[in-house]
Amino acid sequence: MPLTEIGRYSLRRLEILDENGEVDPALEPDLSAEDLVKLYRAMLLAREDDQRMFKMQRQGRVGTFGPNTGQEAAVCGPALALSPRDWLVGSFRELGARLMRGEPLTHSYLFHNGYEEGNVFDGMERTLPISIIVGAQTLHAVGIAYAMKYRTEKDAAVLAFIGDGGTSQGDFHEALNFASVWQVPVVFVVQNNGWAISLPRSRQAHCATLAQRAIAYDIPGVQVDGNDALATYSAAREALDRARSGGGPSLIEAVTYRLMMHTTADDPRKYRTEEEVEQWWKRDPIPRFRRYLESKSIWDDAKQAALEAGIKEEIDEAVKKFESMDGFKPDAPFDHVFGTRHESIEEQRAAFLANLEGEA
Amino acid sequence: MPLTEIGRYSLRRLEILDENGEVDPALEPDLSAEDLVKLYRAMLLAREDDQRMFKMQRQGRVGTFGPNTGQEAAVCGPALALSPRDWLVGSFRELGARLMRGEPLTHSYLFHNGYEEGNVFDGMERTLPISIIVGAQTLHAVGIAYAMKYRTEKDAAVLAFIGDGGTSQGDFHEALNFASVWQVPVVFVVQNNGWAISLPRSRQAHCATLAQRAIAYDIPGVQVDGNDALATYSAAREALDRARSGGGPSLIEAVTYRLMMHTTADDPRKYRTEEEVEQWWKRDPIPRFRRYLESKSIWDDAKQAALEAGIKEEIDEAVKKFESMDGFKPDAPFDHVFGTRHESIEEQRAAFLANLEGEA
Amino acid sequence: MAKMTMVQAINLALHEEMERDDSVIVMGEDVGVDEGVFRVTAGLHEAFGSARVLDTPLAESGILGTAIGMALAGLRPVAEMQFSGFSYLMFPQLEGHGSRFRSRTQGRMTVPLVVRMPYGGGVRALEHHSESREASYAHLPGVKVVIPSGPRNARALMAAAVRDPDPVVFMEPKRSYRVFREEVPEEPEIGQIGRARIAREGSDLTLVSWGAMMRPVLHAAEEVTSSRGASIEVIDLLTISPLDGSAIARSVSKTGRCVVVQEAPRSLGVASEVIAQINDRALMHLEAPVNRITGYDVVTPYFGREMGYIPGPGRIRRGIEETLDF
Amino acid sequence: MAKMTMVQAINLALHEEMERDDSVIVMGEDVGVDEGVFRVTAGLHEAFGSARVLDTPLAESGILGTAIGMALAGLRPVAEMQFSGFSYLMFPQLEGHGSRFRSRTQGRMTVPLVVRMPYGGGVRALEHHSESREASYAHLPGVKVVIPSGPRNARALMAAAVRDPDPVVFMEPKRSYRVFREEVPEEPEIGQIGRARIAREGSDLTLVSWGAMMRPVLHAAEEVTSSRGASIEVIDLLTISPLDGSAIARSVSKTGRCVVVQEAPRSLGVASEVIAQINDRALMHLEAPVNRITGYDVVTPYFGREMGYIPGPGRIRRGIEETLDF
Ligand SMILES: Cc1ncc(C[n+]2csc(CCOP(=O)(O)OP(=O)(O)O)c2C)c(N)n1
Ligand SMILES: Cc1ncc(C[n+]2csc(CCOP(=O)(O)OP(=O)(O)O)c2C)c(N)n1
Ligand SMILES: [Mg+2]
Ligand SMILES: [Mg+2]
Repeated sequence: MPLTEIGRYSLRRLEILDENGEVDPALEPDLSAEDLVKLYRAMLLAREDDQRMFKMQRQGRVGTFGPNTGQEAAVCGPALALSPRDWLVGSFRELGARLMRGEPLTHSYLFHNGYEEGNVFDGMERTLPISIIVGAQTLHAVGIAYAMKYRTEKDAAVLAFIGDGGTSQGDFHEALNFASVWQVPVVFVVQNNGWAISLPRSRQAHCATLAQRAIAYDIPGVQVDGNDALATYSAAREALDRARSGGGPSLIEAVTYRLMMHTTADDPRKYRTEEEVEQWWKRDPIPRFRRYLESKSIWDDAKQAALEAGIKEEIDEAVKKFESMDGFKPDAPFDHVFGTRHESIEEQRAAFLANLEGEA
Repeated sequence: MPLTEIGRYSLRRLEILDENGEVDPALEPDLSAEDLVKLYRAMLLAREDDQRMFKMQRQGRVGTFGPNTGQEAAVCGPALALSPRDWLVGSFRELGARLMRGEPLTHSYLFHNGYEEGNVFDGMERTLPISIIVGAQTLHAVGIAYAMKYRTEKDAAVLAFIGDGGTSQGDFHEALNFASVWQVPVVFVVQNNGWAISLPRSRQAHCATLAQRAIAYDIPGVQVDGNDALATYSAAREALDRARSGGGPSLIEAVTYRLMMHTTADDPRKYRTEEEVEQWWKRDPIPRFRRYLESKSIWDDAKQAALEAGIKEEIDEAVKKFESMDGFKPDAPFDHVFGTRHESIEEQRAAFLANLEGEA
Repeated sequence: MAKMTMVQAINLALHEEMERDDSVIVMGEDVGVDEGVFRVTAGLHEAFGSARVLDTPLAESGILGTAIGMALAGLRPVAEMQFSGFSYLMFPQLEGHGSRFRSRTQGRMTVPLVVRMPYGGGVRALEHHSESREASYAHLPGVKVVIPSGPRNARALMAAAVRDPDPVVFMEPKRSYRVFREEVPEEPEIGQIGRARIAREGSDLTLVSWGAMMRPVLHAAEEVTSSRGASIEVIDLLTISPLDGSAIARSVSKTGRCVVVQEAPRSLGVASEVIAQINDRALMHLEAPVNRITGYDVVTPYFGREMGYIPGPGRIRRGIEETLDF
Repeated sequence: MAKMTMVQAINLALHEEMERDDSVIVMGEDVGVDEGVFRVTAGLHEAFGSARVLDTPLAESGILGTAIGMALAGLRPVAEMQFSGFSYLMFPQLEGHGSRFRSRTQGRMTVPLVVRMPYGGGVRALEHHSESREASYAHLPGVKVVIPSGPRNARALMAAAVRDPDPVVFMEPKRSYRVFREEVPEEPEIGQIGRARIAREGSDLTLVSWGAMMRPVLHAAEEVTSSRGASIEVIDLLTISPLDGSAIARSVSKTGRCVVVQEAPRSLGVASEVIAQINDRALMHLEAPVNRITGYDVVTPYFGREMGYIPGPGRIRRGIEETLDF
């Protein structure tokens, strides 16, 4: 059918640091050695903590959790671009970013052991807790960004994470639409890790990329190599800067891979091949970043050894601290159902406590 | 940021019959005189029935309804492309299409007077009733299309309507995504009539067109002049043919205008100017189609007079028939809550009937 | 003092609260320039502008989801659902997040917001425009559900809801929007969420209801009083959750007889909970079964049939008489 | 006869129904290749292929909305919600459409589908994975809500649900998925939706419950019987809507005492409706208030605290004793 062209769109992909640690100098971000090491440390800490939690889970010392192994660059790169005045609105697979925001290691143990206390820490004001209902958090991010715009808060923005599976949810569409209509400072990062439990990305959505969803809302969108921490940082940095200066929302698709199981309750051998996983281990974001640091002479084996030892010690201590915690107030849920006092709740608290005594 | 281009998209708009009734011969669809007259008659009937219902509503003879005046081409053009084996899944502003599917005139009076009987007619099997929850029906359309594919029903497809406001709903996104992942035979027509009650299209969505939403799902999308019945027919015809032959879903944005109020309960003077409405009256789909018919020597004043008289008579009779209807079974809701018999429902029916007697 | 309809009274409360506190913002479909399809937000857009009186895209989950974000960031959004029949689209946001941030963070993050929605039948509206589904919200821990019955309490409770630290579902009986006027004091009044009101004192029977049913209920109470001299106490629940069980129990302990009138379908409605509360707190005072007069467990009929399905004064009166005669 | 877990028994019913009728299809997140996160759909993908055992995108409204379309077009979809905590996303589709097509078209268009969902606590799962919110669905006219309690009735009721002409919400108590086995007959059994079951006969007290609570309930009944020789009748509701009120009333009329045990929060739960039914049908037989032993009206705690919030055998036993001693 011959017709008039009324729109033309282009989509791009950003890669800076390749699988061998070679950097494209034209695209290399201007990061201080300190920041680079901070980013590297964050990725390694997230990896090591994941591995420790995995062991603890297998020993029955924490409950089910979803490892972020393999996705450290997709998570920590954007988090490095955050200022304390920005908000972080995560889903459930951004351990690295949470730790960078000041969440203590103990807290993910607590959370995954069934305690709300795991969500509560000093400095949490602009970091939302883990959000389990897939997709819902993206709307909270847009609302927060609206509040910033309403209060004419300058130089701050919201960074929101979601998975490739999450892009199928209606809430994600509504979030993108509200954000673009309102032109509020929010950056959406889709961690496309190839899978939503057992569903491969290709059957989650028919589009060639998830970044092209941005076109539907006329907002900037880009795909990045999600295992390239320089690319994830740069893309997020650019989008956050734009957002902070009134340029509205953006969408970043970070193409990465979940190297471990969906959660510790999952067995990925049921739905994917060892070969596929092998291929992705070769693209592991951490060794390539180490090679980059080494090539810049910021890093060497001694520093690596010291870092590993330091991280191990930090985790050991956190685990010890966590395992000595007790005194979880049994009737805390009654304290926090409402911010006001109600007779019916207090009556039920009394019944609950009386029953506890009955059990004792 | 210099990057690799990984995608390139183009969007087009189709116009065939302009506001003056001039046709682009290269694009003119190959429709028989009979079909052209059928389409014209359908548009005129929808218009006249709207006007009659409006009067009846003002006289308290039917309840609130949403007129389709101005949108007849957006509605009837695609409906002309339907075969009886196709499904029609409408929203609430497709009177013309419903009538073309064999719904009697009486039925919209019944429906808008508060009777489910308005949804029940011979030949209704593949025409879903009016759907009021904005957006929801698009998912039903995809499910029906899936059933067709599952049953390898050939040469049939589903045509689904939604409004510009409806595109903001999560369900619409989920429908487009499921349809594209499943590659099922469904065609979505967005009747972009410029307004969702008081919200202009420009504040409903930030994108320049609604057709570009198709890019997000890698499905064919096109914008058409929604007041050009040849364009709406042609675009729907092409998309339905593609769907019927296994080519999957499509999205059509028909740009039209709601010339009257949102519903009879609405006062559009609160939110839009007379001038805007005037402008759009000039683009009225019906006179331009009449001029086209005349230019093809299919039509003349005598035929017009006969058609108008015929339509008036048809509507008169339908109104008379509707107004003589009675005997609406008071306890019908108890008959249709479940397809199985349940004691609790029958107990409540008995109480209901006893109460009716008490009132008498 | 001025005589006002419920629409005007809620509108007054919104004006007052927005003037008092610039963190209060109003949002929803058509609440701005159009002033709401029922004109509840009349004048707000003009007075406070489009950043505080926000016409949103047509997406209820989007409205509540972003309102939750705003509340987390320190605003106090008052979000409108155009009709309660569309509000289920935001149920997941309310159930999953609005109601949980406080407990999830042990009080460190809170969601002070109001979701307003017209609900209930009797206005000859299309499908999905006349349901009464307050029970679905009242079963959610962490959410308060308020249902005013008249202009004065609507204004006071709306002010309370806006100032409340928790998410409040504020259900407005649309049938009562304009049918009567009441004196509403000049000075702001702040209602108390969680408290029922004795709308009429009496000693022979307790009549419990809420929302639009209060009008036929009070009418029936008058009728029975004048026809046979029975003394009927009427309780207007006002808050559905948390329910004021002790107010109900006190009255029933005194009267020994109770009729509950509910517009919603019968099973699992608020009337069931009222009966359960009486069972828990005052069963041994009952001289007759509690009589629940409710809608039926059928899909809400289109409006041609709806009036037979909503309790009316005749049915309520007969119910009272049966219970008195038991 | 074979001893099976509930997971195996539901799986058996799905195999049988799919073999019997090629309009039955299974759909949801991870139900295909992965065979469901609880393996309820084990073997189906292999046996029936990916057009009948359909891994869907991650969108619950999409799943139910398309299932409704399929049902309208003659299929019988069995849609899984991975956990009931995510099912509210499809509540609008069920409330607005699944439950209404029959009444909307006076029986000309129907929606025969099943929505399966694991629900309830006690498995140390993350937030949103342990709620018990059956009341939200049971308050919807036009929807049936079935909750099996053991392998045998689960298999029979699943077969009935698949064959039922209406939308059936089939809530599977995940805590009972694998903890015990039961003999399940070779031949298909078809349960009866709408009927409660006397799980244990008795004459001194009626104990009413459903789902995962049936295990501690039966345990407590045994204990009290052996400790003090009381004869306890136990009713397993099996269908929550439409509720078998007359079965409850018959039993309570006989025993005069009743305890209802519910995992869900207290207010507006199914226990309230059970009490209301007793009020309507058997109040004058009661020798004590009905004792409702329920969860509390707090946001479901994370699993570190959940066990204190779910009724356990001790609390149930004490409840029975109190009611016997009243
Ligand atoms: C609304 C909702 N549906 C289902 C689930 C169960 N679930 C948890 S994670 C997950 C897959 C998520 O995939 P994706 O968004 O790609 O994130 P990833 O797990 O890969 O990080 C599913 C289905 C959920 N948490 N929320
Ligand atoms: C889910 C939902 N929300 C709100 C409404 C109320 N409502 C009815 S029509 C309408 C506007 C629809 O706009 P659009 O989709 O553009 O269709 P149009 O009315 O212009 O034909 C609104 C808000 C509804 N019916 N359903
Ligand atoms: Mg993923
Ligand atoms: Mg429109």
